[in-house]
Amino acid sequence: MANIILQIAGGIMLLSLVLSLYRFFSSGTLVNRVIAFDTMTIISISLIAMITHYSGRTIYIDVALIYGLLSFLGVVVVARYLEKSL
Amino acid sequence: MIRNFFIILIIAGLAGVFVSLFWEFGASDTLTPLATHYANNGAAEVGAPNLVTSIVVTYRGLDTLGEVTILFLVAAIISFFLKVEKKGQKMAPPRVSSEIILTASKLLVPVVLVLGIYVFVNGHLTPGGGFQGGAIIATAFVLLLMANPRFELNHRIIAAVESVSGMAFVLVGVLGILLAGGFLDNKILPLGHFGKLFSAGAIPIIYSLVGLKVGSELSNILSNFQDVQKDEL
Amino acid sequence: METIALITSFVLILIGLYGILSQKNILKMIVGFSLFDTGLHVLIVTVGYIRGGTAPILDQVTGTSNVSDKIVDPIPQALVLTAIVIGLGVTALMLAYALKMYQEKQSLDIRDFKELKW
Amino acid sequence: MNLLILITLSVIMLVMAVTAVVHKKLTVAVLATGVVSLMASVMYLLMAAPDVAMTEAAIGSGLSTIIFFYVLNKIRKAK
Amino acid sequence: METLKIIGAIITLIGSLFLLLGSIGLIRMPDVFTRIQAGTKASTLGTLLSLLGLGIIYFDMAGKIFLLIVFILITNPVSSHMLARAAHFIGVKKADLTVVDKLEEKGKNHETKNSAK
Amino acid sequence: MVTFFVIWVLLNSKLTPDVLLSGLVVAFIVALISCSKCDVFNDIRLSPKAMAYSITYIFVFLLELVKSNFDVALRVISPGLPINPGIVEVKTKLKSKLGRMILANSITLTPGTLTVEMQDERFFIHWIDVKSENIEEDTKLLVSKFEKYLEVIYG
Repeated sequence: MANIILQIAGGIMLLSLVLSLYRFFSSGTLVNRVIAFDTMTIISISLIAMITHYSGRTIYIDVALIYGLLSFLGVVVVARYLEKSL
Repeated sequence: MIRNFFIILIIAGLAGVFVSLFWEFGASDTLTPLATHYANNGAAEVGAPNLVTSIVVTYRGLDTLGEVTILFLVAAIISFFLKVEKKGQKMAPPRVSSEIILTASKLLVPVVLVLGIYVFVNGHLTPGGGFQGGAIIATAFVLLLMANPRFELNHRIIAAVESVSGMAFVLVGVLGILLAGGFLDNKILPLGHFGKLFSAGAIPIIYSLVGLKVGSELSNILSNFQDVQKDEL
Repeated sequence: METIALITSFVLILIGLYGILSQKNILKMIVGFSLFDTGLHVLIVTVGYIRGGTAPILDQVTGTSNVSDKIVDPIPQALVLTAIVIGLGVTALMLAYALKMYQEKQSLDIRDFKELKW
Repeated sequence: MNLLILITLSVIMLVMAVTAVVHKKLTVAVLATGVVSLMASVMYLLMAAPDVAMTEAAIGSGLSTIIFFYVLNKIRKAK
Repeated sequence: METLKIIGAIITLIGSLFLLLGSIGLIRMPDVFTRIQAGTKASTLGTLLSLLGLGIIYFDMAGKIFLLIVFILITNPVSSHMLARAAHFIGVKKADLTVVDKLEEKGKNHETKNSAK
Repeated sequence: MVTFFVIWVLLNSKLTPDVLLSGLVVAFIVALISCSKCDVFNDIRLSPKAMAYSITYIFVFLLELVKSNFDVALRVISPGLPINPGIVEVKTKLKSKLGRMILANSITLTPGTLTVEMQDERFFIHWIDVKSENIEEDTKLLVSKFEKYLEVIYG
């Protein structure tokens, strides 16, 4: 029961990943693309947590920790680049 | 036109080679003999649950030494290239960053440092190790840079940390020759209880040294790409 | 499963190679090189994959004895670990060269650098 | 389920790679490379390689993008 | 035990629905600021909920998940704030619906004050 | 330093003597390296009243988060897209930097509002559904529900 619900949740996550990919391509400016990038990284953190569940190894969650940190920094660097004050 | 034709020809040829090489490929169900040996005896010989770590640090320790040397060379060449800045260019002062990122960086830098130290000290138990931990420590430096674009790293401290950890790395390796089986052998310290933090001989020490060295080298590379103008400060 | 990863890595390598060969901009060539690198890493990890295997980290899930039929091959992973870090070093070095070349000639086009052409 | 995730990741990776090579703007190309690294790192987790996934997330997706943007910034300033 | 697992799974499902809503908002919203609002905020709550659900299921990684949640709660608003600030600074076009922009009105003299600091 | 120690133990998620020992060493080293950066932690008051208020604050914040999330979600999926965006200005009474950052983060995290710019005690907030353009009224609507707790905790 719990497993089936979690599988559906994983499927919805994949769908939202693809939907945010659409924003990356439509509408031109860099800021829009960065927002799409940000959303994709946030979804990927959830996806990593789901993979942790599927594979049954709890140690994989370490990767999600590092992921959260690095994605945050990437977005901040692009924001500073846009402000011309890197 | 003829150039494009050649490019497509080369790529098609390479694709053909790939297809013919891996047409029959399927993931095997058994390990290769060497990997089987590592898997079955690695835990007893090295005492580290993470087999990747035991391969990187102990079985293939010399490769890691070479890799750290390559990183050092890269940092040296980049600083050699980019050090000669043109003077007299007037830059507009960068936009002052907002208070949120200032406070957040003050809050986050120690946390990031703790996270990096956790990653490389626990390299033999959980995924992670010196290289990842070093990258995270360099990230803390990037965070400081985000808060204050004119922040400058103290190059003397960085150089000191780098050389001391490099020397200690080689020293641990030589101690391995003297006291145990060979270069970078981890049995100079007792193997300890399997799965505990203080176990697996010298692996936590070696990985911490690698982490410090990689972290300082990556920070060095990053600070070379940052443009600080000396006369402005 | 491994077939899909294998095809992905091949196509990534080919796209990266196409980028390196066809682009005129030096930075775009470096981007192509970066893609090539990623594809190569995926390929090596895929070769070490064992069906139904789990990560080569021993804990309560795998046990400590006779693990060789439960885990995937750890050697390619160790090699890729090294290769990624070296890849960053090489990328940084190439970027430094590109920056220096730009400061010399105010151009990023590869066709403007004719000194070493023969 | 794993197969579905893998297929989606592969498609996103390939689309992003084509974008990175074809697109004219450098910033977009660098961001697309970052996304390729990101997806590759999730893929490594599926291939049971958490160490490699961690390294790719930290170095391929994080530091390499940061260095690229630093260089782009310097080139923009030198213009 | 089983009921606990089902509760965790349902929380995760709600989280993934919020992720989907965030993506839909990302597509439907007309300008950059509203996109940041819909996209990143809803996704943040979605990630929090799905992590919470998994933390309920696997109790032995609850510590790390708690840390991850705190981490996301600190870093995510900072990154969206930075993006919005940069977008406003470079003068991204706002939607026609926008009724008021106090920052634009006061912008000029604040900027000069800031750079003089 | 206590914070770092707690973080270390949470990361390891087990309580054995070696973890505690190494945690002490690591927390000490990190506190030594970044001692000049630690001043943000000093603003926290450790009286029982502040503790109680911070726990209440967490619950209020979570409630607000979920409520406004549903609000924005309804806006997103309704076909007419009923939004009315604009940037308004509010003022805060908080003095401490950490308190101000947490206030700004709370405002950003509740969907519908987004801190765009922050100049000393004036916040410029992008609001998805502008109800008024008056500073006092906006302050009452947006800030004060968080502020009255944070004022006790951080001063």
